[in-house]
Amino acid sequence: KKQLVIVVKGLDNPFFEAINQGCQKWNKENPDSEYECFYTGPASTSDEAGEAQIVQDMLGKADTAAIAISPSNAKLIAQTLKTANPSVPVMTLDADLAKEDAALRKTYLGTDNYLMGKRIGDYMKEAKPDGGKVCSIQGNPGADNILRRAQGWRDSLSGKEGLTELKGEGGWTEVAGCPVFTNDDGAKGVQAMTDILAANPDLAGFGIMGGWPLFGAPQPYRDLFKPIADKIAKNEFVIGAADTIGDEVAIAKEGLVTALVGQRPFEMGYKAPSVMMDLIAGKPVEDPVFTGLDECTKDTVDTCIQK
Amino acid sequence: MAVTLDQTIAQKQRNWLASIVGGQTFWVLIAVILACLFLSAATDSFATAKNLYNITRNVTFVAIIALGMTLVIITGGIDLSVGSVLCLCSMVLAVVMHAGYSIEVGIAASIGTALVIGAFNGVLIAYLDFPPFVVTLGMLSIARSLAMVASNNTVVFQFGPDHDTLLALGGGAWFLGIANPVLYMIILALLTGFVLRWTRFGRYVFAIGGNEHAATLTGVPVRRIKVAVYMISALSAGVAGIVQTGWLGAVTTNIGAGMELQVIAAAVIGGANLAGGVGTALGALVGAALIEVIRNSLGLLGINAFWQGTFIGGAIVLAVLFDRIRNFRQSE
Amino acid sequence: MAVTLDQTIAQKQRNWLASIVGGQTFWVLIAVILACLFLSAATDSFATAKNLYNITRNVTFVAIIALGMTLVIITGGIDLSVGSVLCLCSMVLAVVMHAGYSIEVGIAASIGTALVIGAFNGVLIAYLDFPPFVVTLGMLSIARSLAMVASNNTVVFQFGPDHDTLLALGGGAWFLGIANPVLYMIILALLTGFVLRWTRFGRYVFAIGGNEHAATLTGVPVRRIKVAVYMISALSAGVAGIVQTGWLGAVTTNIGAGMELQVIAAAVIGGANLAGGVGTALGALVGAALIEVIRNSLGLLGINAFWQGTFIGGAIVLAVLFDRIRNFRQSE
Amino acid sequence: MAVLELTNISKHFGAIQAVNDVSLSLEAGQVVGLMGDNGAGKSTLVKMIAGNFRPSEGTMRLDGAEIVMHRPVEARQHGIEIVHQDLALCNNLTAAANVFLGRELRRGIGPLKVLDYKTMYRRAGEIFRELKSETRPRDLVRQMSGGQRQAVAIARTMLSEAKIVLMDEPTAAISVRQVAEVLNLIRELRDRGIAVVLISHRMPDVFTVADRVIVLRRGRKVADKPITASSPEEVTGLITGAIEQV
Amino acid sequence: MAVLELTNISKHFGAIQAVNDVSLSLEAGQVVGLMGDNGAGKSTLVKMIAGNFRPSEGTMRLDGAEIVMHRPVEARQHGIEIVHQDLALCNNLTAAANVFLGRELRRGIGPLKVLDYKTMYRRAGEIFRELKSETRPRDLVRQMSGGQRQAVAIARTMLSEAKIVLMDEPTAAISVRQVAEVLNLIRELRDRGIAVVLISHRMPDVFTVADRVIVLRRGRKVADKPITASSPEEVTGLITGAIEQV
Ligand SMILES: Nc1ncnc2c1ncn2[C@@H]1O[C@H](COP(=O)(O)OP(=O)(O)OP(=O)(O)O)[C@@H](O)[C@H]1O
Ligand SMILES: Nc1ncnc2c1ncn2[C@@H]1O[C@H](COP(=O)(O)OP(=O)(O)OP(=O)(O)O)[C@@H](O)[C@H]1O
Ligand SMILES: O[C@@H]1[C@@H](O)[C@H](O)OC[C@H]1O
Ligand SMILES: [Mg+2]
Ligand SMILES: [Mg+2]
Repeated sequence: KKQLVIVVKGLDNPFFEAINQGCQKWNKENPDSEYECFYTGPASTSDEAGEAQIVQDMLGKADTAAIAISPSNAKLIAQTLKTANPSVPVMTLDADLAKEDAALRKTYLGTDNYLMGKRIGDYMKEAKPDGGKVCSIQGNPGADNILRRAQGWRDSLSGKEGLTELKGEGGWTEVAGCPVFTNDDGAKGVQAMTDILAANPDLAGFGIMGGWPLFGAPQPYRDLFKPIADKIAKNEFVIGAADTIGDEVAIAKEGLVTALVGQRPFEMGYKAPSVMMDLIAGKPVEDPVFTGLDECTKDTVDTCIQK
Repeated sequence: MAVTLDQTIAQKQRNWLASIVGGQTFWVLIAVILACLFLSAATDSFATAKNLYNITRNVTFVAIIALGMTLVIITGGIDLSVGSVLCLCSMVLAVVMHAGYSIEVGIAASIGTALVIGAFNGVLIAYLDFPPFVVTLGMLSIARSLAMVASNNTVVFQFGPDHDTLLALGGGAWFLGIANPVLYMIILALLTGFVLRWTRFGRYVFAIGGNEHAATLTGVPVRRIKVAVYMISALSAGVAGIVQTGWLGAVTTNIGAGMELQVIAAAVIGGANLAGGVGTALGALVGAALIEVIRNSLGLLGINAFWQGTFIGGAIVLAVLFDRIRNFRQSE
Repeated sequence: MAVTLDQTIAQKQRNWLASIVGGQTFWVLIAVILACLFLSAATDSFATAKNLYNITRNVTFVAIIALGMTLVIITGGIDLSVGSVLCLCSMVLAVVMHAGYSIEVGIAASIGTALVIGAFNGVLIAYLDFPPFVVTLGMLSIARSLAMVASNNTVVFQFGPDHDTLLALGGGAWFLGIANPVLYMIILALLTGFVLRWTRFGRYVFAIGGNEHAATLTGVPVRRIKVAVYMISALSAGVAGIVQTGWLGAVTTNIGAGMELQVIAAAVIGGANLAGGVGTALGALVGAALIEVIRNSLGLLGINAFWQGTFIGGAIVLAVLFDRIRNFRQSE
Repeated sequence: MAVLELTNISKHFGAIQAVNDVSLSLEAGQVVGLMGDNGAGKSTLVKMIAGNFRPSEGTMRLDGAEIVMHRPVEARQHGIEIVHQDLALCNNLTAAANVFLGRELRRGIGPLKVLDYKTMYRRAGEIFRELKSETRPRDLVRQMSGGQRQAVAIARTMLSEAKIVLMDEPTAAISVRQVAEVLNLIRELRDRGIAVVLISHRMPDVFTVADRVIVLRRGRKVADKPITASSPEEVTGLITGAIEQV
Repeated sequence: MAVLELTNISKHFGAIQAVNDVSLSLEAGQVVGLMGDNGAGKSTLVKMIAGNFRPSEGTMRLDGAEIVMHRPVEARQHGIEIVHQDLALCNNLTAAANVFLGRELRRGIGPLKVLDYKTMYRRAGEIFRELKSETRPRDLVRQMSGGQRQAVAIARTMLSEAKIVLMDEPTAAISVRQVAEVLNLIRELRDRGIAVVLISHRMPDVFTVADRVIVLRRGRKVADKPITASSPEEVTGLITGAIEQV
C-alpha cells in the first residue's frame, strides 16, 4: 500500500499517541483504501535533528504518497523541505512552519497555538482582572508552538503585543525564576511550581503552556493546590493550563485549575489522512484547517470535550 | 619497645575522625549543610516544614537509584540504563494494575522485569566480558522502547482496584509526617550500608573493584557477584519507579529520561570512584541531596531560568573541588 | 638459525591482514556492509542516490565529534559535554552572524568558544586531577545553559549578510555531488588518522592511555597533551555545530541534546576502548555509520516506531558481540 | 607416600603449550624448588595445583585419591594454599581483609551472618606476629611497602592447616632481611610437615632451603633431583638449555 | 673527577621523609651498588637524579656545574638515563615505540615532521641485538615475558651516549640466564666509561658487578665504601640496622 506518513516531534509524549490513535482509527475504517496511514517520529521530542532525518528518510521512500509533519523546529524542517524538494504533497500537523515558509507546505491542520495561549490568558484575566504576580510553565526551551502559546498568553494578559516579559502591563508581573522550562517532565514541572510558590507567597497564578504537570504528575499537582482550592474557587489564585490529556479533566472537576484549553490531537490524526488524500488528488484544501479548542472550567467539565 | 598484640591490632593508619574528615563524602555533606544554613538565612521559604518535606521527598528517587549505582561503581562498572529501566518498571506496574490486577501482582511484575533486565546486563558484562558502558547504553534504548510497546505510549493514570493504595504508598506520610519515599530511602540506605560493611557480598564487591584479577585468583565468585550487582542496580531503578508512580499518580513514557547522568553524578559527588573500589551508601544520599538542594534553591532565590544549568553544573564541579584541593595539598 | 637483523626488524606478531581482521573495527565494518547489502535487496528506497546522499550526510555530525571523542577515549578519559558544546557553539555562531557580523567572525567566535571550554575541561582534568566524568558532566549542564543565555532562548534562523554562504557551507554539495559535511568528515578523519599514526602527539596520546604513570616517568608532557585532547574534543563538537547549523538553517537550544551518548557509542562500537589505549579514526566513522544505517533502515522497512529503540539498542550490543565471540574463542 | 601426585599434566592456551606432559610428586615435609626461565610454565603449573586453571590433560591425585578442581576454593578445601606471583592483593582493602579474602569469618545465627571483624583482626594480627612482620591488620594495602605486601600474601597460607603451600616468587623485590624471614618461614612450614613448592629465580634461596629441585624448560620437566645431588651450575645449565636433561 | 655530585639531598612527601640529607658522588666508569630495605628511599633517590622528582633540599652538580631539573627530558639531555623499578612501559605500544618514548625520531622538513618508523625499528633492533635479547621491535609489549620487558626498559638507556645510567632493580623477577646478561651489560656500560648505579636486593649481583656499595637506611646514607672493603655480611647488617653506620 501507498503510505500517508505522519511524522511527529517525538514518541515520548502522550499527546502524539492520540494522533496515532486517530491515524489507526482511519486505517481501521478504510481497510480497502489503496493508502494506509503510517505514524513515526524520533524517540525524544528534543531530538530535532533526528526528526529532520526521519522526514528525509520518508521523503526518500518510494511508497510515501504524502507526508504530514509536526515540526519541533519549524525553521529546521523548512530547511529540510527546501533541500529535499519533495515530489509528494507535504502538510503540517499540530505545529506549523513560519509564515514566510508557508509555501513549503500545502496546508496546516491543527491547533492555532497563538490563540490557544491567548485563551489561557483570557481565562486568567477574566478570573482576576486586576492581575498580580504570575509564572509561566513551558516545555523544551526551543519548542516553537509552546513559545507561541506563551506569546498569546502574554499578549492577552498585557493587552499589548509582542512583550517578552510581563513587568506590570495589564497588572501582571512575571516573578524571578520564570518562565520555568520543564523539558516536558511533569515531576520537574510540579517541583519547580512548588518552589516558585514557596518563594512567592503572594503569587497570583500560573500559566501552564503544556499539560505536563497535570497529566504527568497529577498527584503532586493535587497535593500542591488542594490547600488553596478555596482561593482558586474564589479566583484569588488563577491557573490556566493547556491540554485535556489524561487526568487533567478530573483535576478541573476537582476545582484545582481555573480553566483548561485543550486541543484535539485525535481529530488531527484522524483527519490528516483524508486531507493528504485530497492533496494527492489535487483537490482544493483550505489553509489552515484548525482543529478546535476544548475549553473546560470546573462547571463545564462534563460537556467540554468534543471527541 | 614492646608493643602488645592488642595494640598492633587496634592500631590504624588514621583514627576514625581523620578517616571521616579525609573523605569526599564528608566535604560534600558540609557543603550541603552550609547551603542549607545559607538558604535558611537568605530566604523565608527554605526552612519551612513544607519545603523540607518536599525536598526530602524529591531527593529520594535519584538517591534510591544512586544506592544501586554505587554498588555498580564500586565494582568498577557503570549502568546507563537506570532511567529507562525506571520508566519500563513504572509502566509495567501501571499497565498491570490498570488491567485490573492487584497492587501485589503489579509490584511483582515490575520487580520481576527489573531483575530480568539486570540479569541480562549482568550476564553480558560478567560472563561475556562486554564493556558495561556499551551493554547498558544499549539497554537504555531498549528498555524505553519496550515501555512504549507495553503502554502503547499512552498516559496511564488509573491503576485499577488498588489505585488508592498505590497513591498512598508513594504519596503518603505514614510516620512522623515524613514522606513515605523518604522512609523507603532511609531503609534502603541502611540496608545498603549494612550489606557493604557487614556482609561477605559487600566485601566481595569492594574486592572486585580493587583488583578483579586478584579477586578471581583468591576464589571470589566474581562473575556471580557482578551479575548480582547489575540486578541490584536495576532493582533499585524498579523500586524507585514504583514509588515514583505512586507519588506522581501517572506514568508517561518520558519519565526517567536523562536520569542516568543525574544518578551517576550523585554517586560520584558522594565519593564513589568510577575507577572502582570506593563508594558508600551515605555518599549516594549526600550526593543526591546536594543536587536537589541546589535545584530547590534556584527556584527559591528566583535565579533566571537560563542560568540555572550553569549553577547546577558549577555545583557538580565544585563538589569535587573540595576533595581535590585537599588531595593536592597533601601530595605536595 | 642465523636470523638477520633485517628479518628480526621486519617480523611482527601478526601480519597486517591478521591484525586488521583481528580488530573490532573490521567486524563492525563488515556488519555495516552486510546491512547495506541487505537493505539494497530488501527495499527499493535504500540504494537510491537520494537516500545514500542523506545517510552519508546524517552520519557526519556524530562521526566528526566521535573523532575528537576517540582521542579522549584513547587517553582513558571521557567527554560528556560534547552535545551541549555543539549547541553552544552553534548558538554563538548564529547569534554573532545574526548580529550582522561576517561568517568569518562568526566561525572564529564559535571555534574560540569551543577551545575555551575544552581548555577549561582539560585544565581541571589534567592539572587538578578532577575525574573527567564529573567535569564534563558539569560542563554538559553549563554549556547548554550558556547557550540559552546567549540566545535568550529564541530560535535563530537569520544569519545576517553571510546567511547564504553559511547554508551552502552546511547544506551544499560542491564536489561530485557529495554532501559538503561528508567532505569535511573525510578530511577530518584523514587528519585524525594521520595525527594518531604519524605524529609524536598521536604517539603520546596512546602512551597516556596505555600507562599514564609510565608516560609521566619517561617525560611525556602528559598534562599538556591531556588539555590538548579535551580541546580537540570540544573543537570537534564546535566544528560539527558549525556545519550542522549550515545544514539545519536554524538553531534552538535543543540541538545536540543526548548526543554525547550517541557519540561515545559510535567510538566504542568502532573499537575504542573506554579503559584507554585503543582506538582509531576509521573506527569512529564506522561506528557512527552503523548507528545511522540502522536508524535509516528502521524507517525504510516500516518498523513500528515503538520498537525502533529496541532495534537500535540491540544493534549497539550486537556490534560488540562479534568481537567478544572472537575473543572468547581465542582465550579458551 | 606422596601428598600430591601429578601425572602427565599439560596446559595450553590457544596455540601456546604452557605446560607439557609434566609428572611430579610432592612429599610431606619437603621443600621443592621449581626453577625455569621466564615463560617456562612455572606459574601455570602451580596455578593448576591451586585450582585457578584446569589442566588440559593429565590427572592429579591428593593423598592417593584423584581430584578435579573447578575453583580456587576447592583447592583450599583440599589443603592447598598459594602465594601468587603478583600477590593478588586488593589495594583498597585492609591487610586483614586481604588475608581473609574468599574465606571471611562470619558470626551470627542461621543465614543471618555478618563479618566477624574482631576475630579476623585478631587472627591476622597473630599471623603477622608469627611471621615477624610489622604489618598491622587495619592498614590499607595501598600504603604498604613491598615487604609488607608480601607478608600479607604469605599470611593467607597460614589461615588453615594446609598440606601444601605453593609460593610463586615470594622473594622477588623484597629486601635482604625479609628474604631471610621468608626462608625461615618456609623452613617452619616444612617442619610442620607441610609440602612446600618454592618458585624462584634466586639460585641461593633455592639452594639454601629446598630439598629437591625441579627445572622446567619450555613447559617440559627437564630435571627433578635432590638438591644435594645437583649444583647451581647444573641448574643454570638446565634452565638455559646448555644441559638438555638429567 | 666526579661526574655527578649530590650534596645534602633530602626529599619529603608530606610528612614522610623519604630521603634525608644524602651526599654522594658518582665517578665515570664506576658501578655503584645502592642497597637498602624496602622503603629505604632508593627509588626516590634515583628518581631525583633522573629528574622525576625535585629534591626538597640540597644541590646536584654535573661535571662540576650545578643543575636543577624540572622534567625527565632535561635529565636525559644531561646524559642521565634510568631504568625504572616498574619498568614504565606502555603495554599497548610496540617495543620500539617504548624504547623511543619521549624522544621519538622524526623526519620531514621544517615543522612538518612525521614519526620515522623505519629508523626507530632499525635502531631498536640493533640495540636489542647488542643486548643479546630476542625481543622484536614490532612486537607489542603486552604479550612479552618479564625478560623481554626488562630488555625494552634497558634498551632505552642505550639510545644516546649517556654519562650516567641508573638501574632500579633490573634483575628482580627475571631468570638466571637473563640476570647474567644484565650484569654483563652493566660491565659493558662501565667499560665505556659510564657511571652506573645499580639498585638491587640481590647481594650476589651487587658483589659480582659493583665497584662501590652505598647503603641507605630510612632515607639516610649509612655506608659508602669500596666493595672490596666490605662483605655481604656487613652490608646485610647495615641494611637491617644490626650495624649502625660505617
Ligand atoms: N592466561 C593465559 N593466557 C594465555 N597465555 C598464557 C596465560 N598465562 C600464561 N600464558 C603463557 O604461558 C606461558 C607460561 O607462562 P608462565 O606464567 O607459566 O611462565 P613462568 O614460568 O611463570 O614465567 P615467569 O618466570 O616470567 O613468571 C607463557 O608463554 C605465557 O605467555
Ligand atoms: N610519590 C610518593 N608519594 C608519597 N610517598 C612516597 C612516594 N614515593 C615514595 N614514597 C615513600 O617514600 C619512602 C621511600 O620509598 P622508595 O620507593 O624510595 O623506597 P625503596 O628504597 O625504593 O623501596 P623498594 O626496595 O621497596 O623499592 C617510602 O616510605 C614510600 O612509601
Ligand atoms: O501541542 C502539543 C502540546 O500540547 C503537547 O503537550 O506537547 C507537544 C505539542 O506539540
Ligand atoms: Mg611466573
Ligand atoms: Mg624502589
